[in-house]
Amino acid sequence: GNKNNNNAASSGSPSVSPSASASGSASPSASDAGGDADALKGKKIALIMRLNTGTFSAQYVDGVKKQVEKFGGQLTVIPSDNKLDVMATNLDAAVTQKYDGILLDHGDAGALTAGVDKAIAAGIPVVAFDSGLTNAGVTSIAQNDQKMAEQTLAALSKDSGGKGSIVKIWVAGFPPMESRQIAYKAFLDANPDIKEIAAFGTADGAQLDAQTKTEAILKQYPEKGSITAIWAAWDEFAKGAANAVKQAGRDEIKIYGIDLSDEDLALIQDPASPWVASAAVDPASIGQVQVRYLYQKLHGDETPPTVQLDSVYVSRDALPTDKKVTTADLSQYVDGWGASDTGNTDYLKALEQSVGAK
Amino acid sequence: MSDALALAMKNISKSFAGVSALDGVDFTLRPGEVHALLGANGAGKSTLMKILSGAYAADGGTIQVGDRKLSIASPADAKAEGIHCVYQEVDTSLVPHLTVAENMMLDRIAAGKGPMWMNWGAIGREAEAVLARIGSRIPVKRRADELTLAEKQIVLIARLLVQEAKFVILDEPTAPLSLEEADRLFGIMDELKKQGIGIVFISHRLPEVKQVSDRITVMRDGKVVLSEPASAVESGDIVRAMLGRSFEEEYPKATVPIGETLFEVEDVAAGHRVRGVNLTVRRGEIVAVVGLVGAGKTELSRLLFGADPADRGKVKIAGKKVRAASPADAVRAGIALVPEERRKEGILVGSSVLHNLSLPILKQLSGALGFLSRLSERKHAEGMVGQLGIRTASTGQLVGYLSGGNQQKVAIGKWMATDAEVFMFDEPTKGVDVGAKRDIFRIIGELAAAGKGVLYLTCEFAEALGLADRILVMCDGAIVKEFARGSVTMEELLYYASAGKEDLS
Amino acid sequence: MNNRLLQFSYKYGALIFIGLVILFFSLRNEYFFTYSNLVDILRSISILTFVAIGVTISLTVDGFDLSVGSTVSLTTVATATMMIWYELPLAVVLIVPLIIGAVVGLLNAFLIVKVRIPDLLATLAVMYIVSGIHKTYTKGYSIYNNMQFQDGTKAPGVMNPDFLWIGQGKLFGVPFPVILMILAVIGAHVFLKYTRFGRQTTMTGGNEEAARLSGVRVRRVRAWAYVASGVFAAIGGILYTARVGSGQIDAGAPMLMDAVAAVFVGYSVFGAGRPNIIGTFVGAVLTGILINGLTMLHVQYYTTDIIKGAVLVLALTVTFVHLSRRRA
Amino acid sequence: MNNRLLQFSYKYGALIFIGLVILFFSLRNEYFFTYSNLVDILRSISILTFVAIGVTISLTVDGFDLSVGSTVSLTTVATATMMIWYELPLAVVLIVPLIIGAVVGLLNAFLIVKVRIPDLLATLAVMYIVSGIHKTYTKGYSIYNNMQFQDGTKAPGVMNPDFLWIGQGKLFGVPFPVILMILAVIGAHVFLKYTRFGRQTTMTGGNEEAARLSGVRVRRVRAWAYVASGVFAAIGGILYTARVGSGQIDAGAPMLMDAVAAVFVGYSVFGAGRPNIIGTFVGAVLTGILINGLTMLHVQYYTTDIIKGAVLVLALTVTFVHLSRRRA
Ligand SMILES: Nc1ncnc2c1ncn2[C@@H]1O[C@H](COP(=O)(O)OP(=O)(O)OP(=O)(O)O)[C@@H](O)[C@H]1O
Ligand SMILES: Nc1ncnc2c1ncn2[C@@H]1O[C@H](COP(=O)(O)OP(=O)(O)OP(=O)(O)O)[C@@H](O)[C@H]1O
Ligand SMILES: [Mg+2]
Ligand SMILES: [Mg+2]
Repeated sequence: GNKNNNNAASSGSPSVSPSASASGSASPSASDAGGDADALKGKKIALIMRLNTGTFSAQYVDGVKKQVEKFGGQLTVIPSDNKLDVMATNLDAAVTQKYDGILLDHGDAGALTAGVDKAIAAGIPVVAFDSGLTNAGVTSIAQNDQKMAEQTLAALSKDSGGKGSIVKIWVAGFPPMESRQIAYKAFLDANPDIKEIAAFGTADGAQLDAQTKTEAILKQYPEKGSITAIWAAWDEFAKGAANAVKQAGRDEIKIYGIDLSDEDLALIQDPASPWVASAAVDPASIGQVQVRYLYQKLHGDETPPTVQLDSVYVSRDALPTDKKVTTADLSQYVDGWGASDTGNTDYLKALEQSVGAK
Repeated sequence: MSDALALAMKNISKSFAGVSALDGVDFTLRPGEVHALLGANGAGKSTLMKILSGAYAADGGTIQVGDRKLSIASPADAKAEGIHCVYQEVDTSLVPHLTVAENMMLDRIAAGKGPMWMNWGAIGREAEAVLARIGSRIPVKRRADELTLAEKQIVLIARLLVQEAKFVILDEPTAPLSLEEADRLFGIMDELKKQGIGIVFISHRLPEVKQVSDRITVMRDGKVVLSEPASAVESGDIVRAMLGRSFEEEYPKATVPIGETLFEVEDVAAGHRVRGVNLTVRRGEIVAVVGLVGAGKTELSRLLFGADPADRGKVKIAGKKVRAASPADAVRAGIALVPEERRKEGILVGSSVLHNLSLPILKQLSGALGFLSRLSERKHAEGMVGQLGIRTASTGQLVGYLSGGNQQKVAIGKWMATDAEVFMFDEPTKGVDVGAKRDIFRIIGELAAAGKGVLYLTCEFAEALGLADRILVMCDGAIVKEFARGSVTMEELLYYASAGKEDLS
Repeated sequence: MNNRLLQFSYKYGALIFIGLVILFFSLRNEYFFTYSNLVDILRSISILTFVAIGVTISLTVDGFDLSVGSTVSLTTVATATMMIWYELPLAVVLIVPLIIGAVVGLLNAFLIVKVRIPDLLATLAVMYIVSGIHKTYTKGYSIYNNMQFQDGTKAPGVMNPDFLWIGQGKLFGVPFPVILMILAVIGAHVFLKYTRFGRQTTMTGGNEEAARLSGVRVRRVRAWAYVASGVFAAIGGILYTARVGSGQIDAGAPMLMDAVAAVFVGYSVFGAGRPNIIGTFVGAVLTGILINGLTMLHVQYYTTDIIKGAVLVLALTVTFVHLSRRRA
Repeated sequence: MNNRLLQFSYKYGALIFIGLVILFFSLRNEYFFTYSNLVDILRSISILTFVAIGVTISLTVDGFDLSVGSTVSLTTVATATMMIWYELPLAVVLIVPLIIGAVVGLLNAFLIVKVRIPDLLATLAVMYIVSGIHKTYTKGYSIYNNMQFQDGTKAPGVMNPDFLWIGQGKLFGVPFPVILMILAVIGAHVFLKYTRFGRQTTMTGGNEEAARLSGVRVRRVRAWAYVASGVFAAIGGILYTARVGSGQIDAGAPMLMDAVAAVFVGYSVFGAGRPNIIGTFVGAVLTGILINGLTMLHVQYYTTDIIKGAVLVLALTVTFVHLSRRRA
């Protein structure tokens, strides 16, 4: 699961197109790339995370780690067990311990602003993902949660012919969830023929809880067709709901989720699974992009205050039936997935080559 | 000593869950007197005193000093009136991890009087001074849980001296004390008496009661049945009043043929508490181990039973060596122990009579796959209840609700159906009334007659003299003397128990 | 109050309460009281019940086992990795978690019985250790069919369909986990109540020293209770994996408190005032009914928490007001 | 083993262990033993320490308070909503949470002291209730500056900067929460050790019956202990909000076990074998040092859990092996 705060940062400010930002900063010529590359090698990078469980997080960390290694750096992952105070502390500690650069994953502006200012004052560049930070000098990367919600809801509406009864699985308390709720509400308002017949969800034991409660709702609406679809605002919910629907044999119900990990992709590909589509940003490429911007800052470049990563809609129809796809090769089937060149520059490419050569 | 200052309880009644424990009891305590309160187990003595000291609330009746009515709803109220109590169970009155000094000052700290801040230096000095007054040198900084039972008792009495007590209740204070220590206590009581303090003295030991008290009140079944000046009553009257019938103290040991050697103990030792004990018990024989409190009897029995680890020593039953690393091993080898701390160790107060009685013989009562036969379990329990005369509403009754003597019978009864050959009894009559006592002696006699070996550990010399075929005197962790039945007097036993090895000249 | 009435309310209060709750939900929703919904409820509590039986057994010997939640987590990922990473045969997949549960139980028993660390402290420490181990083992990843490794390779295995049947299949129209659960409840109840070893267990919990001096090998009894607790948690973990079809990280963490709550509600069943298997089962059923019924009434999950807490208070109040009256 | 050595290890083992841990980390990382890092560590444990002091006080009267975590959560959102939803003045924002904490404590006290529900059961029920209340109150939303409501409107307020200073500001170069924490530790310690009421509290925990018979109003003392526990948790909640600058849902949930662990490590400090304030503080410091130091050594976070558990076992082993030797 991923939690960010778009309200303060991304939604308000116009999103910077990746290509624009990349070209804006990619000034150095290839010739001095070699010298730059040496200066950028051997950096100590800290990745401070609010929460590190589940496949989504694991893949994101993986993306960050690989990219840092490609740049010849050394990454320390510092998770905070979903405790914001611990996260703030970890940030302070990273400043004290003089890391060369700091990456933030999720969190909350209130908790991190002071620490980030301290880092910047100490000359340590900070790039944040889904943290809602607006400090001067920070680059905030965000995925567009409202758009992800809109994409899946639009598909739901299309598949159901613009009418039907749906179940929402969602939980408040996490900024990205709350953004998705805004899109959901707008969607219901715009589609009077689509009715919400039940809504539930909890973050505590999310998957099993969603499964148990979906079972209850299926029993309450036993006739085939009485439930058109289930909209799960988080893949953990979708997994649970998919189990319940599948085991109840209610193959007419379709499930739409948000966020995508390899685990989820396998489920979506399974023709027997009711989970048909999801919208997401590739977790690994989020990490990759984040690291690139950090290295731009290390290089001394001006970087944009916000970078909006557009989400991609992934449905079963788009996926092959003959082989298992993973997020790594999903780009072959879904446009705009993975292979993002956002934030890349010539000297970074050179750096990668120079590290790779050894 | 006018009655105007006397403490009077009038028409007190109290019942527990519908069962009447006190029924219209009158009781008066004058300043400067020792008033003995006697009665069989469960007569209601402790309950009456707990009402007086505010631990229980009475259902009806009044308490007054002279004409002034007191309202005692809590221990604090009682203390405000100068009424203090040393309860039967000393451990209920001490805080184990606090120091002696602090335990002595407990009431003062609790009362909310005196300074807000604790001055540990001053408290320690005061505590030392008070202890010195009663001739004790217990270090005031020692933790209460490191004290011996007698030392704990002294701390509690010292606590009374710290207070401005007018009336003092001593609930069976001598039960855990040796004669010597009891004598010292009587000295302290005299001291209190001279200061005009009235004392309620509860005890099951009639001789000492006659020795120290001015007045005697006897209760039976929650009622007062006798209240006279001490000089006006004889022991016989008291016992009759307690039991509602006449009673001759008897030790029903039939002479049974003594068989071959059954139980051999060689050089068993543990630390400084048990220092190399040797003894034998033959079939049909009752061997008493007597000694003052703290002589090491309990510890010895626990070592033989495998309840505590021994440093060294050998134990044989019928010539076969026993390695008792745990009570379970001892039980398998044929040893049974009725421990001293009945409620904590002898029985499970929260379980039924049935379950208590069947615990050591579950194996016999269970069939294939370890399933218990409910029928034979019930039959066994009912048989035992009849055989031992356990007074209980049903076998399903929780043992905690039985009276002390009947609890003890359960603690003994659970061993009766085991294959035990050697029975050890550690102070089985402690806090047991005379009626139940006789039943217990009878059971022990029957065991001997059945060819079992009995080791009877006690600090009641009279019991040993009456019951045992042989008496071993234990002092300071070692057996110092051995006597055959009838070849020794109470005085000799006392001498060896307190003085040790030197021969009487 | 009338004494007979009080006595009655004390013994049957919890059961009557459940009856009323069922009645209420049935009146409010026609689909609540249907065979398939009731069976669903039972299936939904099957994992919880296993964990709670373990907690009941350890509480029976007066030992609180805080480590059951992390044992569920560990066995969940262990089961999943054995199939997905190593493609081991079903028998192994089923036996190894049980062994793991027993080992965790033995570790608890060792610390509590040998080293004599108080139960709450020891099992809290073990909880941390086990929880750390299971995350270290999977490096924080959830385990799913043909999962992707960090190095780009894929796991060879998928969940064994026979295995999934344990969590999802039916026998005679009854979900298999429900059958397992009922067998476990009956088995544990009969064991504690009608066998020698079970009796020794309850007696040890009643007064350890007195039981020891009656010849019961109390250390062994207490050790077995923790082992049983671990093994039941492990069964819970197996069922969990079979039910959700993957090995989720930290799956068991929320289960500890729910299991404890079920056991505590069980205190009030038949006025026992102590841990007992039937009571625990009733407590688990009540939990399941509340979640199912309230979901059908579209009550938000957080409100469910309040209701759960209030029910717990109610049940406990009836029991303990009565118990303390009897004592006074 | 040499008896003196054993005695020594028992009394000072935990402290020496911490010393060694500090030495180890200092040698391995140049930044560890710097003023700013050590101060960071202290600040990181300030919230935990407040919660743990509360747990210590309730454990002192032999009552386990499982509801502290949810009290932290409730006070956190209460504090945040008062500023963000209602723009109330600072004084109110600070006082109301304390009252809430006291009320939760009173509820616990009522159930335990009056209704006589055992502590674990009662506080578990209250934990559910309070946790449900705090989520129902915010409908499950976290509270942040000018937050967006479901109906599209925005909250009028932001966090008061003076309020944030409580969690983030410094006084004489020392973070304010650290100062508060030190004051609280000293205050609670002095209170329990050197005041009459404090001694009554310890006495009640040591032997309730003895205390009662000495005239201590034990019910009142126990009630106050739960109230204190609630109030300390509330202070923890206030600090939490001030530190993170928003009102997070369920913020306190993970704090329960961490606080309990700190208190338990504290059992072994000076060989007390029971809850004590100084020990609790040492336990909290150890937690902070381990997390900080291990992170610097690039130890994976899940391994940290294992180490935390192992340290707990070690500390407890030293204490309880000794205690049981003394007893035997
Ligand atoms: N808390 C209680 N609950 C129920 N019954 C009680 C309670 N305390 C005492 N009783 C009962 O009240 C009666 C009187 O008991 P009490 O302890 O006053 O006797 P006692 O004369 O002190 O006996 P002993 O010589 O054994 O100390 C007994 O039948 C006892 O079982
Ligand atoms: N756990 C212990 N720690 C320290 N000293 C002990 C312990 N248990 C017993 N003692 C001491 O060892 C000595 C022997 O005690 P024991 O209980 O065996 O004596 P006893 O003759 O049975 O007396 P009692 O009549 O009190 O049972 C006493 O001085 C006692 O205080
Ligand atoms: Mg008595
Ligand atoms: Mg003895």
